[in-house]
Amino acid sequence: MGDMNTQMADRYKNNFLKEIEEQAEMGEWVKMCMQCGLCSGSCPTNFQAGWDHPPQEIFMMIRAGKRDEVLASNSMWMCTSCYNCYVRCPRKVPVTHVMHGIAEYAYRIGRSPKNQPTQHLSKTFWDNCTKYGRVNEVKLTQTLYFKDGIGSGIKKAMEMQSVAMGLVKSGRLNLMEAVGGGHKCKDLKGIHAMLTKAKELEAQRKAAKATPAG
Amino acid sequence: MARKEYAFYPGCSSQKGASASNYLVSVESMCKTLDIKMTEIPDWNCCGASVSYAEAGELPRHVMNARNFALAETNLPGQTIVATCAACWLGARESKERLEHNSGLMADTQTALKEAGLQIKVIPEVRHMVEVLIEDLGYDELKKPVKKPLDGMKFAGYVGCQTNRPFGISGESFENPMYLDKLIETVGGEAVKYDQKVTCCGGALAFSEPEKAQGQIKDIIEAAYDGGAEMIVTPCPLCQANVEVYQGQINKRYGTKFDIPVLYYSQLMTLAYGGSAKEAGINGNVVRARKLEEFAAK
Amino acid sequence: MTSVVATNQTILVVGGGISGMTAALEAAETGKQVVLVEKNPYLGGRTVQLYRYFPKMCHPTCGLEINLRRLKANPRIQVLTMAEVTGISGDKGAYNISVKLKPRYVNENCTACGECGKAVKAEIDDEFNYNLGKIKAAYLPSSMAYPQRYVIDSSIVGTPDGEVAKAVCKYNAVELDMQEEVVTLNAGAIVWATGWQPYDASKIVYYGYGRFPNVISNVEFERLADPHGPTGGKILRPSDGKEAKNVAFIQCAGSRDENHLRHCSRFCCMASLKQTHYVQEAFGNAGKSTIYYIDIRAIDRFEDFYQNVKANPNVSFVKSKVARITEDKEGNPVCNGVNVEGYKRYATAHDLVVLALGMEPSVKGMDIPAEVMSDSSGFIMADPVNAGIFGAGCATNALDVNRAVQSATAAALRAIQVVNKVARAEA
Amino acid sequence: MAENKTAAYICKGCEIDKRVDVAGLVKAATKSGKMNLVREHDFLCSAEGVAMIKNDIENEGVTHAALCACSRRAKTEAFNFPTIAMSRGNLREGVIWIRPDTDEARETTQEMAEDYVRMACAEVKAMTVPPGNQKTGSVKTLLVVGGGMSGMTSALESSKAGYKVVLVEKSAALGGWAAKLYKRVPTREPFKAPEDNGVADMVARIDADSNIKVYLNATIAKTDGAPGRFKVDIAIESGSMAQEDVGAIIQATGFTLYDANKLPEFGYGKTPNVVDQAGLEALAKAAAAEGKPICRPSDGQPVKSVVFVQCAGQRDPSGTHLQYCSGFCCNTSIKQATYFKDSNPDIDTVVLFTDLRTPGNGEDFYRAAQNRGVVFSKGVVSQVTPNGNACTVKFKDLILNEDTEAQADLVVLATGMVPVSGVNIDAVAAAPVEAEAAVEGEAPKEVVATIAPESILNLTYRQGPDMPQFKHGFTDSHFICFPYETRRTGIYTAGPVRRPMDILQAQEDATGAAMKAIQAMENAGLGKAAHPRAGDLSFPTVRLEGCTQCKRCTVECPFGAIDEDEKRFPLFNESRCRRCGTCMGACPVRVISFENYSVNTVGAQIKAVDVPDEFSEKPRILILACENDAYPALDMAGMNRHEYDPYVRVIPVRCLGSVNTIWITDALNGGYDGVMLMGCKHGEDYQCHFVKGSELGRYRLSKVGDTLKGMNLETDRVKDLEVAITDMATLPQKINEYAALIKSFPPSPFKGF
Repeated sequence: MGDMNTQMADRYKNNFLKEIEEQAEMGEWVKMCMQCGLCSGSCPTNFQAGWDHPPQEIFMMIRAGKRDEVLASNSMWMCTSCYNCYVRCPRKVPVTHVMHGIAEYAYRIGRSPKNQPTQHLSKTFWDNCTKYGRVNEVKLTQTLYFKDGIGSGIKKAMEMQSVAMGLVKSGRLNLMEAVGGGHKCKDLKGIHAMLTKAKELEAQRKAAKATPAG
Repeated sequence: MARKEYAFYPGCSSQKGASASNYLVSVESMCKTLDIKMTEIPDWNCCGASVSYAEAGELPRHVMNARNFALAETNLPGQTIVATCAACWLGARESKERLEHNSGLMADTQTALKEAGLQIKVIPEVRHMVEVLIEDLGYDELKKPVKKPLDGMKFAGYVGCQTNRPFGISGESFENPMYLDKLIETVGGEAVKYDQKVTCCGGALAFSEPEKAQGQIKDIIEAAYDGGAEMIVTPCPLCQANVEVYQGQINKRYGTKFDIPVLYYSQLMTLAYGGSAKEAGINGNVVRARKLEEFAAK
Repeated sequence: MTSVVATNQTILVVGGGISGMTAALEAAETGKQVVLVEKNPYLGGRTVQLYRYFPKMCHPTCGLEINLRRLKANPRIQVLTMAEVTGISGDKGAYNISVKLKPRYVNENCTACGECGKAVKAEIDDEFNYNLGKIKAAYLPSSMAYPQRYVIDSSIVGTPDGEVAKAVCKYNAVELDMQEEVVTLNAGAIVWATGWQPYDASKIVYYGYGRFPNVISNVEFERLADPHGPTGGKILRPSDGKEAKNVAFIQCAGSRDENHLRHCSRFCCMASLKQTHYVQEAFGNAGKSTIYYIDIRAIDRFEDFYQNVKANPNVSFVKSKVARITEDKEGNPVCNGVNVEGYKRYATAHDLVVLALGMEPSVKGMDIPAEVMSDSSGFIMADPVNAGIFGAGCATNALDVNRAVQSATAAALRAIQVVNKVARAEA
Repeated sequence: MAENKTAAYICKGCEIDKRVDVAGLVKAATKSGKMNLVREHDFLCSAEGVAMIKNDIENEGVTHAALCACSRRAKTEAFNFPTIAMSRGNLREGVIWIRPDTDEARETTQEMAEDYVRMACAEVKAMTVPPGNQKTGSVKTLLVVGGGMSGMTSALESSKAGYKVVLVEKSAALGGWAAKLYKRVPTREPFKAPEDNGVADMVARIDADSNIKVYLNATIAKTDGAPGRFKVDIAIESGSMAQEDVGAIIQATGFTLYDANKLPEFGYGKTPNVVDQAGLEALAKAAAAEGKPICRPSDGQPVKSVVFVQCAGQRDPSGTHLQYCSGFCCNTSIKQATYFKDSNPDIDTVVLFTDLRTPGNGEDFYRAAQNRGVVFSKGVVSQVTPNGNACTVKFKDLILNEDTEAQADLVVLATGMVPVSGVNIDAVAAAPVEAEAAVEGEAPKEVVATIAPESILNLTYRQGPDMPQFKHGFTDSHFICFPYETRRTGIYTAGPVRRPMDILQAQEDATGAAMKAIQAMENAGLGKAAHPRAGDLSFPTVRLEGCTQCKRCTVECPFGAIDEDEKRFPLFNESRCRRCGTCMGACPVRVISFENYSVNTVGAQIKAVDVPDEFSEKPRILILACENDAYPALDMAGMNRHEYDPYVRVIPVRCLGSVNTIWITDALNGGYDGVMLMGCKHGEDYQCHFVKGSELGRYRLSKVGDTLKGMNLETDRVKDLEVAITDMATLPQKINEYAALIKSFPPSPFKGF
């Protein structure tokens, strides 16, 4: 059977739903959606371009077994973590967390869209904050703006110059952080060891849950 | 009234020289007046914030918060953790809730904490500064030290998301929380009515996809102006920064003429309690709150 | 003092809406003694505040007229209005009940001539019309009110207005010194038929009920369409009195929502479909209705009714739970959300938005002074614990009128089973 | 019998005395009304006024009283004198409240008031107090036809109230559809898991109940009689025949599933792996009995995937299949999906629906199924094709907006219910209006009825052997406020034969039906009418010597109360009668009347009106108003002071169906200038509480045109107006418009004759 046929055969089967339930944080809630669309309508990004699929449609796609489309979707990455959908959902689906969970899973298995800016921010932020235990705002900004190379970085930095200057003038952006003057935790060694262990345990847990292929 | 003591979790943005450093300044002034003792959790670390979800995964994120719990519990036994930052508070509360309801996750967390020589016995309570103010002191108590009421000043109380959802300040509705308006009124200001009180400022999207977030910020500021506000007040550092610092860019993008100061509730309280501009950290505002500067000087 | 004749073979019916009236009448027409207790000054309950019934589009007051005639003709029913049950003791077959009667300040001499209403100046909220208008503080709640007797609102007792009412009454019907009283009575069985209330719309904050004048509830819309209502049957929106020709109906406002009501309220889809007829009736092809829904629950032969509405080109259906209502510069409510059939975003302005509020049992939060089992929504469950107390109508479930009447008829038999047993024992 | 003594009481309260000259009213009652006693009172409904009347009854021997005060709908508690004949002259709502208080209006208002006094006097003199018939049957045993959940519930609940029951079931065991279920949908919180079907328990309770006599393998061969005295022949499969006397009947004959063979596009019949809901229950029961998972019929392999197709052959606006929604099937599919998920969570279960309908607490069951992993999708299925041992279900996913398909080992079609309601008598009988259409004196044509073989009740009624059906074959009552009101007094239907419903609703329905049946038996024994004129002791009597055997009354009676005797005369069955008067209205020779409502009581009122001569420019318009809707609407017009024309005279009638055309012709012959009839809506959404009354009345009215032409009168002089009870504001306008039209005609040429 060809790939297309396999996919068709998997339509409306539990396979992908199960995969999401096992692998994505809060994925077990996907099945509870009743397609009212309140989440989609409540999303602050609803009226801006950029969604492939609204949350409730993502849930339906999961139930319909549309694995490739869901994992590659841009939609989960639009979340601003405002929790509007979460508090309103008539079925009490924690939509925010489910969207994060699906995004994380797609990213983890390398199926998420490439060059997704929020995804990049997520990585940058985490790397930044775990390196010294606390966020280094200047470095975070630098890394963000230069992610696409020097040229666009300068352009963005120029665009953001007024913003940055405002913060510097008001004493809220300490350029010294860029040269190592930032805040740090003392027990960096402990933090790093702790996180390494956590990553390891998490990987074990997810692997144990995964249904054997076939 | 007995002195109240809390384990303070200031968060990354409130540190000296960071984007919400003026928030910290004003909180310290405010607490001094209200006789609240905030002891910083020794060697606290970042909460991870919501946006790290993709890279961090589940356990590492909770472990980061768990480390703070363990440190608080060990060094400041019996004290409630109080966060001033909405994201820190949310991250910590979420981790607390998950760990308490998921024994597997908790066990793994303990294993990881062990690597840093820590462990958790009981996760301390985690509260937002605002909860301390309105629940442990109450509006009447907060009103007592007011020396200079902010008479005639109109503020848009901008609650935003993360102090409001998914947990929220207890007793408040998600859709129309009133505590911020009440705080404004407590210090003599007028809380204007406008319909973007709990609209999202764009959160982390303001960094990653500024054009999307700025549309939302524009709506918020516009509504505040339409409601007759002279200034915006917020309990959240990210809301503060997003709504304040992009006004220039928004003006450029949309042809607006925004120039509205965005303050923290703690700044208003400090000023009303008779504090100086410096003590209130209003020198740290990018959009200058001239009216308040003059008020403080009087 | 009000006197009530009742024995252990008497059936007490609590609630004088359509369910309570039905239970009372069915039992009385089977030869049983009945005491009917109603908290309003009139019988008929919520149904008489409806303009029309689905699916026949007939008028609830028509059925009320028949029921009132049955009642007037039946000496076995004693009606207590402005009355509430405050105590129940004893057990199945032998209950002792206390009923608190609020003063009406008008006695049975009243001829409903209306002179007091003309003379009194003070106005109060018109509860019968969901406070959409004002009425005089001496009033007949509606033209169909039974007992056909005026009420003096307690707010004018002790005021010059109260004295005016008393002075103009030629029949000594106004009694300003009437006091609250408690009567006690016996009954063998109790039918609890206290009905329902619309879910508190202001709790669904994102719909702006209470903030936006042009967002109203389904029960209020009934009053707007009713010739007996505050607008004389014209569908005018509250903000500016403009004809509301473009009306949105938002389904599941409260229902099927774990943040509000767990259950599906069953009647609201049909009520909105019915209300599209009001719009069509008032404005012809200029009247447009939009129904925002999750699932249209037009069960059994109601499906015919749905199909007819669906075939009307002036009615559109959008599968979506509206996420937020805003208001535009002209004061039009704007529905914002996503049509989930194929993902279409919308931000549509309407003249008026009607929230299809769900049904909450009135017993929820009410203190029934006896042990009665209810489910987590507050509906009375059938349970042996309830002994001789039987729920009826919307006190037991979210029901439409037809099913409520069925339920009440069944409850009447359950009560009769108890009193027949008492009768056999006493014989 | 004691001498009749008549009295008129004229109330002066509520400003009647300010608006009219009471002396004139007294004079009208005395001179024209010829009342033996006439009294006026300042406040007739007061305790003192009532005591005065009571005293007259007790000490003066008053037997007939005309109370001229407010509307007959007002002050009913005060004016309650059950031992005498009483009429009401409506001086308040009907006169002073609908007329302006001006000098110009004074004269016409006075005339109006005097006429109403005369009419009240005339009416009461034509009335007698109904004695009530004690000869009606008094059997208190209930017959329940059908031994399913509904029938068993009716039987048990009636027994619990102390009544004997005969329960007839055509199959060999009680339980019906429910017995075929592996489990039923939950009935109690938390509404999460299917429950035991409950049949065994109920059967045991029936077996143990000495009040309930059960006939199995039995059908009703013949039902004769009336409430309180039915005689029922029960045919038993063995060939024997039993007879039972019963007082009332509950028909709880249930339903069958819509035939899935009519759905070849969904693969039914093409592969055993497509089943209907009953088929799935059978598979589940068999599997449970063997302790095995549910298996695929084609090869006996455990089912790994199943698709439920909702609304299969239902909600079809094209009319090919069922048009309605059966209401229960969404919950049933949810329950059946739960069978699979509870045995093995890995079984793929997909429910395809267009609107998921789980009202009330069904929402919890829906959620519980989702929680088990049942996938619900809004989609329209176009085709199911067998595919080896599997099936391919083609459908449009309405959320994802695409044509797609799913593979399934088993497909379950939710085909819905078809009532087992017996013979459709309306389809086989002559429509009553056809009888009306028959030329006077000529017998209406007999319609050769091709009666379907499977009658359930085999009633010996003139109008057919079974219950009239409403829509789609169900025997629903059509009344929202009065769901049990069938058109056959003392016979009630319950459960899915009445309306599509689930078990829980059917049990509630069966309990309610038992209530009504018990009530019918009790009242039949007392000679009292059933709803809507509950308690009415009057009864139509017929002067057979005048009867022409035209059969109109037998054909038109909406309730099948009138049969024919051996001599082909109408045979009235009192306890079947609902006292609407349709027979009276139908009778061309006017030999049918009630004690308190007759051709005479109305005719006398018509004659009592003072018709001014043609030079006075004061027309007279008769309004015959249905007392259920039009008369209350007129009252409310008065209460709200909506004025209308002073030349109308209103007489309430029980129903338009009771209007005999003689009243119209008498009025016109008497010099009235117009006649307006006010009745409720007829047609599909009829509101007539006597079902056919307003329709029949209108039909008769449509024939009056010829009479008018014969009298050389404008046909528009007789007007039929449809009135709803809410028309209090528009009704006066319509009266005024009509009055203006009448005034545009020359005065009636019949004045003064």
